[in-house]
This record gives sequence, C-alpha cells and structure tokens, in this order.
Amino acid sequence: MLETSLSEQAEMLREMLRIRLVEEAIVDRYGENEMRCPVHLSIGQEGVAVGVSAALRREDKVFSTHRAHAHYLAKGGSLKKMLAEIYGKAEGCVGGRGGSMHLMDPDEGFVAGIPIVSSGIPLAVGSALADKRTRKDNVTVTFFGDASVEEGVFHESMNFAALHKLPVLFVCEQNLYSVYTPLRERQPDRPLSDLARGHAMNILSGNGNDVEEVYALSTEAVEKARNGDGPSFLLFDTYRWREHCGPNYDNHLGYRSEQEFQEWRALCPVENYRNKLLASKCLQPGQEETWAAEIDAEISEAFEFARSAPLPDIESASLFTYA
Amino acid sequence: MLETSLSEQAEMLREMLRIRLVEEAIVDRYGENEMRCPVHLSIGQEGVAVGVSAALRREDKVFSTHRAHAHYLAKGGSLKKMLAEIYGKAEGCVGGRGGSMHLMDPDEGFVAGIPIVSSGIPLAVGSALADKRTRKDNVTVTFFGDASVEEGVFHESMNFAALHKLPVLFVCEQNLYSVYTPLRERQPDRPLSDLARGHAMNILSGNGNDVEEVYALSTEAVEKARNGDGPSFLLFDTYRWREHCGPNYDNHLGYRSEQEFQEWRALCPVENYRNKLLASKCLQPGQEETWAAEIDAEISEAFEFARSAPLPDIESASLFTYA
Amino acid sequence: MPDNRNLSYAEAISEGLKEAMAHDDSVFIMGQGISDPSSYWGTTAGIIDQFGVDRVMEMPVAENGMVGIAVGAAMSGQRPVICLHRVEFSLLAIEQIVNNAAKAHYVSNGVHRSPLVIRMVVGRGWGQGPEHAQSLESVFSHFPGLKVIMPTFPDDAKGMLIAAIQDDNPVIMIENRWLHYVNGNVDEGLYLKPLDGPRVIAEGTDVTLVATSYMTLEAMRAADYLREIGCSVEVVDLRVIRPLNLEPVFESVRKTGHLVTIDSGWVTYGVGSEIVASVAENCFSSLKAPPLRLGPPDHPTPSSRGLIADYYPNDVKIIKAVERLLQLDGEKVRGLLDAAIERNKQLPIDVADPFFKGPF
Amino acid sequence: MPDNRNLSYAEAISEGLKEAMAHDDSVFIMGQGISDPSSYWGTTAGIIDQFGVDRVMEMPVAENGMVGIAVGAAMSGQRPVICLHRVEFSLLAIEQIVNNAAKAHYVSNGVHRSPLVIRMVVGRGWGQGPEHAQSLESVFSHFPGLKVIMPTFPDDAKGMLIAAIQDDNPVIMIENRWLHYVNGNVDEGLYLKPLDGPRVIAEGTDVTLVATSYMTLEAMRAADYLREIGCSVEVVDLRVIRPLNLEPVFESVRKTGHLVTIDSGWVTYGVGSEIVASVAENCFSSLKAPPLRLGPPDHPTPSSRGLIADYYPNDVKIIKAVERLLQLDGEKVRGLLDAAIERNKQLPIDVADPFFKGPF
Ligand SMILES: Cc1ncc(C[n+]2csc(CCOP(=O)(O)OP(=O)(O)O)c2C)c(N)n1
Ligand SMILES: Cc1ncc(C[n+]2csc(CCOP(=O)(O)OP(=O)(O)O)c2C)c(N)n1
Ligand SMILES: [Mg+2]
Ligand SMILES: [Mg+2]
Repeated sequence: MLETSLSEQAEMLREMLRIRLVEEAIVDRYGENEMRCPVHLSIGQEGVAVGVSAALRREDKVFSTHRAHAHYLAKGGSLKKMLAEIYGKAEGCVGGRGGSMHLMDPDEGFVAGIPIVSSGIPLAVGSALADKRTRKDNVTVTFFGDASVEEGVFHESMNFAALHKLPVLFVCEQNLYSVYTPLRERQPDRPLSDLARGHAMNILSGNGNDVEEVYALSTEAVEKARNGDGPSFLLFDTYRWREHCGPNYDNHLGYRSEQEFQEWRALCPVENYRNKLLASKCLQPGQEETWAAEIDAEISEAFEFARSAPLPDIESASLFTYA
Repeated sequence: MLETSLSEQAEMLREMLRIRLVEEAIVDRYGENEMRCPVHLSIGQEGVAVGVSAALRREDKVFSTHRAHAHYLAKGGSLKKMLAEIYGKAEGCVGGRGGSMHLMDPDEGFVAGIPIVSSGIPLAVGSALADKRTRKDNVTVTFFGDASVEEGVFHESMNFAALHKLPVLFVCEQNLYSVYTPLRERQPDRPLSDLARGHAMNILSGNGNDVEEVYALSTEAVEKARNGDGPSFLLFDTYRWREHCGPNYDNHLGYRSEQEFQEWRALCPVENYRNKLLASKCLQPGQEETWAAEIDAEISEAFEFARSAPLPDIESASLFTYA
Repeated sequence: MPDNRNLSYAEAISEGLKEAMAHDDSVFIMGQGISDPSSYWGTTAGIIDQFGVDRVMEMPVAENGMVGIAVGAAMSGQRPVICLHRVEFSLLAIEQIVNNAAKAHYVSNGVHRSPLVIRMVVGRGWGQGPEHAQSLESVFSHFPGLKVIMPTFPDDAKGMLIAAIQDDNPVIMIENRWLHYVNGNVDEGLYLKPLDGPRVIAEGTDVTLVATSYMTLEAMRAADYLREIGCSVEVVDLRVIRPLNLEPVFESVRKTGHLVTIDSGWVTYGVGSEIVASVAENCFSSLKAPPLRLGPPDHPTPSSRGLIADYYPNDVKIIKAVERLLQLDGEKVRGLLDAAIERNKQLPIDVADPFFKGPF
Repeated sequence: MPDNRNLSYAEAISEGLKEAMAHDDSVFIMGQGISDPSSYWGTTAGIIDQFGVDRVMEMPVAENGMVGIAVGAAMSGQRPVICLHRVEFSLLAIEQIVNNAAKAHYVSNGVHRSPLVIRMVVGRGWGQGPEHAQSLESVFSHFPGLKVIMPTFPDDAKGMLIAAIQDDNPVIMIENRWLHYVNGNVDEGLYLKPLDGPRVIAEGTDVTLVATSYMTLEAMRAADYLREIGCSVEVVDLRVIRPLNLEPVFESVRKTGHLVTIDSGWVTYGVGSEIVASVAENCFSSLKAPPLRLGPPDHPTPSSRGLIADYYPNDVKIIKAVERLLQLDGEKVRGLLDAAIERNKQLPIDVADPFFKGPF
C-alpha cells in the first residue's frame, strides 16, 4: 500500500474534520428554517470524499449526486458559496437556482451535483471522453451510491468507458441504504463489484471509513487512468449516520437497527483516523483542537456570509434559459 | 447432457427445416414488393429458437424482438397469420397493425415481438412476476440479441428477476453484430456472460447452432425456473446469414468478411443436425425430403392465404386505441 | 356521510388504494421505498399492515425496468399501481410508457391490455429546484393510448384513482405535492369517479376559468375575490387531461364568452394551448375577447424562494388576467388585489397556503 | 450558384456536417452504426473518409448513456452531433435531454453550456408501424432550454444544421425520412441559416397554411391546386418549433384572416394547438373564421398500407379544409379534388411521392 506523507495525513484528517463540522453546523441551524431546500448530509461518509479527492489534481473533475456536500468541499469547492446556495442566496454557487442538490464549483473541478439518481454518471464519462479527445491528462471521478448501480445508465456508462479506456473513476459509496430501503430488498446477494467485472473493468474495493485506504486505492486508479490504462470501479463500504434527507437521526423509525448504527458509529472515519495518527505520533496532541478552532471560525464566517447575503433578484429568474 | 428421444430429435430437425424454408420463401417473394414492411430474417439462427422452444410447454410464454419469425414459429405461432401480417392483411396476427416487427400469437404463448431493442425484456420479467404472484408454474422466455445487453433496461430487468427468483429465461443470441457493427466496437473484450454474473444469475453458455445443446441447456434452465429456483441467463453463439433487415446477402459491403461468413455457413444448424441424425441412423434417408414436401405445401398454402386475404378495412384503423 | 369523513387528499388516496386492493386481488402497488415509514406522504399508509408485503412490491431504483415489469404483469392480467416520488423519475421510463403501455392494446389488434396506474408527484416549494418540480401532463397527454388524470379534491383523488385502477388502459395520475394536505369530505367504501371530463365547480356568467390540479384552488380563490365586486366567474376543474372532453368548457364559454386557462405546467405546448385551440375552433363566434393562458413562465423552476416568488400563477395573477380580459373597473379591482397581495405576503412562498387545506 | 449544386436533403446534411467539422475541431458525430455502409441514408456519407474514425464515434445500443456522454462532453467544450435512426430511440434518453442537456445552462447560473445536436428521424411508409413513425416535436418543444428544428428544404437542412452545431444550446433536429430524397439548390461552403423562425414560402391573401417538415410540401401542392381556381394561399414553413417565433404567422393571419395548421405529429397537444392558441390570443380580431388544425388522427400509426391510406394529411385533405374554411364554390373545388385524388391513386401510399423530389 501507498506511503502517505505526514502532511498528506494531516491534510486528510483536517479536511474530514472540516467537512464534519460544516455538516454539524448545518444540523444545528437547519431548524431555523432559513435553509429552505432539501439537504442530504454526508456525516459518517467523509472518508471516501476526502480519500478520493486527495488523489486528484485541481484540474481533475468530479461529478456527484444529491449527497454532494462532502465531495464538493473535499474537491476545494467554496464553503461560502455552498452555504449561500443552501440559503438560496444570490451569492450561492449557482445563484440560488439549484440548492444543495445542484452544487458546483467548476473552477475547482467540481463540475456538478446531479440529483437524479445515476444521471451524473454518463456526464462524467462524457467529460473523460472530451479530455481524451483533446489529449488532456485529466481524470474524472463520478461519485454515486449503492442504489445508482440499479439504474441502467450506470451500466451503459461503464460499458462505454471500458470499451474506450476512458480516464474515469466510478466511485460507489456503499452505505447499505437507498433512502430507507436496505440493499437486500433491492439487489440479489453478491459482491456489488461483480457488476463491474461484467464490464471488464479494473475493480478496487476497500473500507470507505479508512481514509488512507481510500486514498491508496484511488491513487492507484487515478494513475492507471492518467496513463491511458482505462477506468476503474471503486467500491467503498461506509455508512450514513443521519436521516436520508434532513438533519435528524432517524433510527427510531425502525428501518435500521440501533445496533447496526452503533457498530458503524464506532467506525467513525474522523475519530479513528485521529486516534491512529495520535497513536503513531503523526499528530501532535492539541493540533486537532487548533484546527477545530480555525474551522469553526471559517464556518461562522461562512454562515454569516450566507445568511446576510441578499436573495437573488426576482428579475434574474428568467436569465440563462438559453445560452 | 440430457437424453433426447428419437421423436424429439425428429421434431426439432423438422421444425428447423420448416423455419428455414419459410424464411427462404420470404426471400424468394420479397422482391415482389407485396410484403411491404421491414423483415429481419432468422436464417442461420434456427437452432436457438427451436432448441429453446422444445424445452417449453404451450402455456409457457415467449417475448421476442424485431427478429421474431423463428421464435414465433418455433413456439407454435400460426404461419398463415404471420405471413398475412407481413403482407399487411386483415387476417394477420395483429390485423396488419404491426407487420413483421410486432408478431404475436398469445394463444400459443408467443406474447409479443417488440422492435425497440431490449424493450421486451422487462415485459417478460413482468410476465414471470404475474405468474409467480398467481402461483402458476409457467416459465417466460425473453429472446434478444447481443446488442440488447448494452441497453440499461437489460440490467434493470436482470437485477429484479434475480432478486425475486422469477421464472424467466434470458436468452441471448450472440450473432456478433448489431446491424453492421461488430461486437468489438460496442463492448469491451470479456465473455458476455460475465454481465449475468454481476446479477448473481445462473449462467449457461453453448453453441447456438447445435439444437440439442440448446435444448439440453434450456431444459435445465426451465426446470430450475419452474421449481422456483430462479432465472437463468443463456448465451448462445450463432450467426445471421443475410443482411440485418431484408432478404439479401450483404457480405460484399465489407462490414464482415466472406471467410467469416463461410465458416459460419459451414456450421449450419439444419444441415449439421441432419447429417448427425443420418449418421447415427436416427433419421431415415428420404425422411427429410418427405418433410420438405409437406412443408412446401404448407408454405404455399400459407402464402396463398396471405396474398389473397383482404387488406384491413380502413375504418378499423382507429379501433383499439383504448380498451 | 358522517362528519368525521373529512379526510386529507393523502388519506383519500390511501383509502382508494385499499378499497381497490380489497376489491380485486390482482391489484398491487410497486415503488421505491413503498414499504418505508414515510409512506409516500401518507398516501400508502397502512397498506402493508392490511395487505402484507405480497401486495406491496419494493422496487430497485430503476424506473424503466419497473414500468416495463409493470406493463408485462398488466398484460398478464395483473393491475399494478406504480408510485413515483416525482414526475421526473418517469422520464427514464417514457419509452416503456409510450410504446409498450400506451400501444399494447392497439398493436395487438385489441388482444393485449395494459391496465396499470402510474402515480407521479409534482414537487413545489422548499427549494425543490429544476429537476423536482416539473408538471409534465401535456407531454404524456400527447400520446393516444394513455389516460392522464389530475384530481384536485380528496373525493376525486379517491374515486378517480379507483376508476383508474379498474380501467383497462394505462392511466397516469399526476398529483401536486401540496394537494396532499388538502381536506374534504370523502365517501366511505369503494366508489368510482368516472374519468369522463371536467367539472364546473363554481358557476358564473362573465368569464370561464379552466384550471388543473392545485391551480384549480387558486382559480377558486380568485373567483371568490371577484365575486365581491360582482364579477361572476365560472371555474372548471379539468380533472382528465386525456382523453380530453371539452364539451363542458365549450358550454361554459358559450355562456361567458371569455376564457382564461391556468396551467400547472409550462404554457408553451401546454394544456392551456390545447384548450384555447379547441375553444377557438369550436366556440369561435361565442368568444367576446381573445382567450388568455396563464402558467409558470418559460424557464426551469429555480430553487430559491427569492427566485420563485413570481413563478407560479396565483389568485393575484388570475384576478389581473380577468381584469384585463373583462376590462373591469380598475378602482374596484385594486381593492381586491390589495387584499390578496397583503394576505399572500403574510405567508411563506414555499410551503402550501393554509387556505388551501380546505375542507372543500 | 452553379446548376450542379442541386443536392438531395441527405446530401445537404452530409455536406453541412462536413463543413461544420472542418470549421471546428470540437465537432464530432456519434451514433449507432455511424460508420456503417448505410451512412444514415446517405446523410453521413463520406465523413469517415474525410475526417477519420476519431471524429466519428461508433456507439453501443444505449441511448440514455449516449446522450448523457454527449452532454458531459458538451459541458467540457466539445460539440457532439448525435444521429438516431428513429425519434423513438430518443425516448430512452429523455431524462438526459430534458434534465441535463436542457437545464445545464440555467441551473449553473449561466456557467455550463451543452452545445449538442440530436438528429432524430421520423419513419413513414413501408410498414414502419407504431414504434418507428412517431413525430414528437411537440414533446421536446415543451421544455425551456431546448431548441427544436424541422427543416423542410435541402438548403435549410444544411444551413440550419450548421447553425444548430454552432449554437451554444442543445438542439433537436427532427427529419422526416421521406425528406431525405427531396432535392433543391444548396449553396457551397459553410453558411448558416439562422434558427430564427418561420419562412413564408408562398404568398397569398385568402388563407394562411402553417406546416412543418414534409407537411410543408403537401401544403405547397395544395396551394398550387387552389391557385388554379383563384384561391390565394399563403404557405408558412414553421422550421423552428422552439423557441417559437410566430410573428410571421400573425402577420400572415392579419392579412388573410384564415388559418389552417398541418401537423406532422398528432394534433392533440401538438404544434398546431400552440399555433392556433397563440393566433387566437394575438390576432383575435383579424380572424374571419375559426382556425382549423390538421394532422394524423389520434391513434398509433398502423403498419399496413391498408390502414394508413387515410392516416397522413395530404393535398386533398388540405384542399378540403380550405374549401370548408373559405366556403369555396364546391363545383370548382371538385375539379381540383378529382385531379388530386386521381393523381394520388397512381402512387403507392407507402413510398415517397416523386412530386416531392423537387428540386425546390
Ligand atoms: C431516477 C431517480 N429515482 C429516484 C430518486 C429518488 N432518490 C433520491 S436519493 C435516492 C436514494 C439513492 O440511494 P444511493 O444511490 O444509495 O445514495 P445515498 O442516498 O445512499 O447516498 C433516491 C431513490 C431520484 N432522485 N432519481
Ligand atoms: C432502442 C433502440 N435502438 C436502436 C434500434 C435500431 N436497431 C434495430 S435492430 C438493431 C440491432 C440489434 O442487434 P442485436 O440485439 O444484436 O440483434 P440482432 O439484430 O443481431 O438479432 C438496432 C440497433 C432499436 N430498434 N431500438
Ligand atoms: Mg446508499
Ligand atoms: Mg446481434
């Protein structure tokens, strides 16, 4: 497995922590009813977003889904613009047109979050095709959940990417559920990665809550893609802590057991990585607290920005229907 | 491998011969411009249609594609009504509404030919679901070509059938081409059956030009399905002799080589099976000629019927828009 | 009908499903998360308890496959009811809907049938955005072989749904999300509201308003305001978008001479266009002024409340349209408008107006 | 323009593609069998020879994926042109078309663009049947963000295709299969025919015919017949179905006072409905009689020549509509009708009428 440098480790831990704190800040404030759009939080799944993005360059491109906050932030998307977007403000990353489900920051390579399940996957393949056609050595990543592989277009996209050896990574965050519905009610019992075998694709599976493992596997896949050796399918096991959409815990509803949740809770990607780095002395005691303070300040400022920003001008609603 | 009784062998050879002669009769007469609809002939692919159907009961159900003649006839569909349909006549199996691409004879269990690629596959799964729900022990077969597996809905259907262990057979006729486009320009290099492995499906692969092998594998899959042990994916290699759509040979166009064609031509499912049965003395010399004469008579009568049948009443065109 | 039969639209749907399922074993429901605790905003509440999972099919996230499977089952004698959380998810299944479902009967020369119902929900408000708020009734209604219904009131929601389930054709039922909270009196037991066309829900002599779904409630409210100044407004709830029976609309226009349509979806190539065209063809000499079409403006639905403030037609816009059409006394209308605008200002733009809770 | 520049519509398309590809490296074409010997009825003939397989992308049979990939490539600066052998195959890709392609620019607040062209062919005749002959322009035209064009003549086919390729928006180009054989004069080189609206192709003062695609040719022929009896017919070729610029139609109707629309697709919720509705709203006082809509009847397209004999609008039906509308002298019209009917009888119902070969 890949050697991870000290600064990379620190960066990854800090970024996971940052995403966690942003999401928790959204949780704290969602009840104020000022963020008036659906939000799908990534709490518990930070390892995948951060591990994959750490393997990417700024020019590399990312497509995501309804659950995009972590991917957007990890790729370098502007926090202020993300929050302003969730607040429906003119300063939002898409001027309030999309809300949380339509994030984008193309300057940072976060091309788009697409809320229709699997609908962003072929876009990522098209982006990789464009790069191949224009001989750019970028890599494109498409993040999606375990339900996405049920949509036909996932397969259509995989087939084409494999056929043309396109520089694209298919990253599946297997969190066991589609909304409230468990995997076993939606797919037959087999390793989900067998689907990728059908498309003759390079397959890498790992623990999505172990950011170093995610980073190592992603780096391998990115190198392969960048060298013209084609796409990979990366399967990462992870778990969403809170409800599918919204800020709350919802284990009391009974669709998943408290025990299952607690088991995954114990596998927290942030906490475990911090403990590991502390144990191996790669992290100085107190460092995390310093970060947390910096991040809290950043978050406060960003919320202040988002909250005080003006709503978009109603006249602008009809702009950009056509280019 | 399954033992095939003498009468079964004879039946299968006779049926292949019949389908071949029907298709060749269409070839002979197509130039008269009286069959005014696209026709996709099955010449060269009779082994799959006959071998699979031989494993089915009358109540079992079949869905097919644009290339449906062989499947329809093998399942017991009325020849007269098929030809009348191709002639656009009122006595056609759907009264002239569909032509060759929309064949059906539900009384014989041939539910429908659906000309949109892969569009019939979920219908077959739905038919199997209905049988399961109503505790009928029928099996449903969906025939399709090697391009069908490129459509997403193929995967969506396979996933659902596997998940619910539905009594359905996915029968892929791998004839190397989609229209003029070879497999290698459409799919990465791997056994096509790997796709089915991704859906945890029972897989059976065989020589589609060997009707006994097709029959044996189908019988195995049918039994499994009827016993509630779920669906199978059957992959049969075969070859279409004539152009994709229409009566002619088209090797001169250069999209496939004359040599490739000749190699497959030598693997003629009818000829080889006849020779095998003759060699093993399962077929009496002269028997085939007797059959051919009977079949020719049947064909002449059916063409006569189709040709002389009236065109549908123009007033009836608007009927059956709603039930 | 006892008083306690005042139900929400969502409750009425759930009751309709239960009645239809109890009545006919071949009816079953399919959908993503169909058995989950949210029960499609309550519209499938209690169904598993009553009928068990055998009649409630949890589906993978694969809409094209789902609809195709439903069509196949329907052709085999089952009566599936598909539930989609948003209209948009059906876009993945249009091939199955318009080729197999809509044409199975026709192309089989009357032999096959595909009796299935596809419920589709239109999102509105709370930042739904461009891909969770489209109202696409005119798209589906272009296809012969499909039926398309949009009940507005709880009793219709129940009775038309049961009629749709018992219909031998594929029926698309489009529900505005905000209607789920609307209340009204609902009969007990199994009853059918025929899929036969519009209903005049308020009589009037000066102008005809034809609206669909949630827009019918806006039209009702506008009519109430206008009545205050002596303007007599007839409100027609379209109900069945295909097959389209416009006789009641023609009759109304022959009386009023004035027509305003209020669309739930985009105006261009929308439902109002078909109505206005048919009225122009059939009641030309009765029309005293050019008809007017209202509906959302010709751009995607933005998410922010700052951008949708002016997006949907409402009572104010309808009153203004009628003012223009009938050349009403501007002084008088100003009073109504001020009242309506003031009232609307008190309410958030992105959650359902409590006025519309009913009971109706 | 030298005489030998008389090209077929198919040749004009192929020329347009080549010019656009030579002009801009980011243009490439994608489709199933795009490199095969049939070359989409000649419309892609010679392109591989000139540009190599790098610019000609053979695609698997997976339309939703194909369109999504094209949108992704377009968002990255490429200009893909997708070729579909039938309109129906696009039904599998509607989600990508109406959500991603149509809304990428809007939802990104003007940052993303999806400049792609999707060519779709409408089948007709020779037993095409219900799933190979649908003309669905009104469906696509309902969606803001899309452009929808239907060129009728070879010079438009070339120039509008080039304009579509250079447009920064997704453009759907619908081609009637029979138009591929139509001939006309076509300019050399790279030129654009703007996607700006209809063209008046025959001037007249008594009645306005508005038609799309192949129906424009039927309207032209009807106009020719009617002229013989002194009836002056204005024919408008709609060309651009979205965004819809109806000013030239309004102008025409203000002059003639009479309107007949002739649709390629079904009438109900069709293009003619939108035109009639807009004319009723905008030229109400100019209309001397109720407008009329023609189009295929409201059922799927049957395969047999016995069943389609009366399916498509043609010169005869248009003449009859104008007779009714203008209350023409029945005696005079009978002569025209007899001639038209007699002529049509000589021809097979299911292959393109040689009259329409042009050159136009
Ligand atoms: C085509 C489509 N169908 C259904 C939905 C509704 N939906 C939104 S998110 C979601 C669950 C997706 O699950 P998964 O892909 O596992 O991602 P996760 O939410 O677990 O991150 C569903 C079904 C949708 N947005 N698009
Ligand atoms: C959705 C769709 N896309 C494209 C077509 C056009 N088409 C008709 S048959 C065919 C080839 C199918 O190839 P395959 O599935 O291998 O069957 P074969 O013709 O070889 O029997 C294609 C692309 C279609 N009918 N439907
Ligand atoms: Mg999941
Ligand atoms: Mg094939």
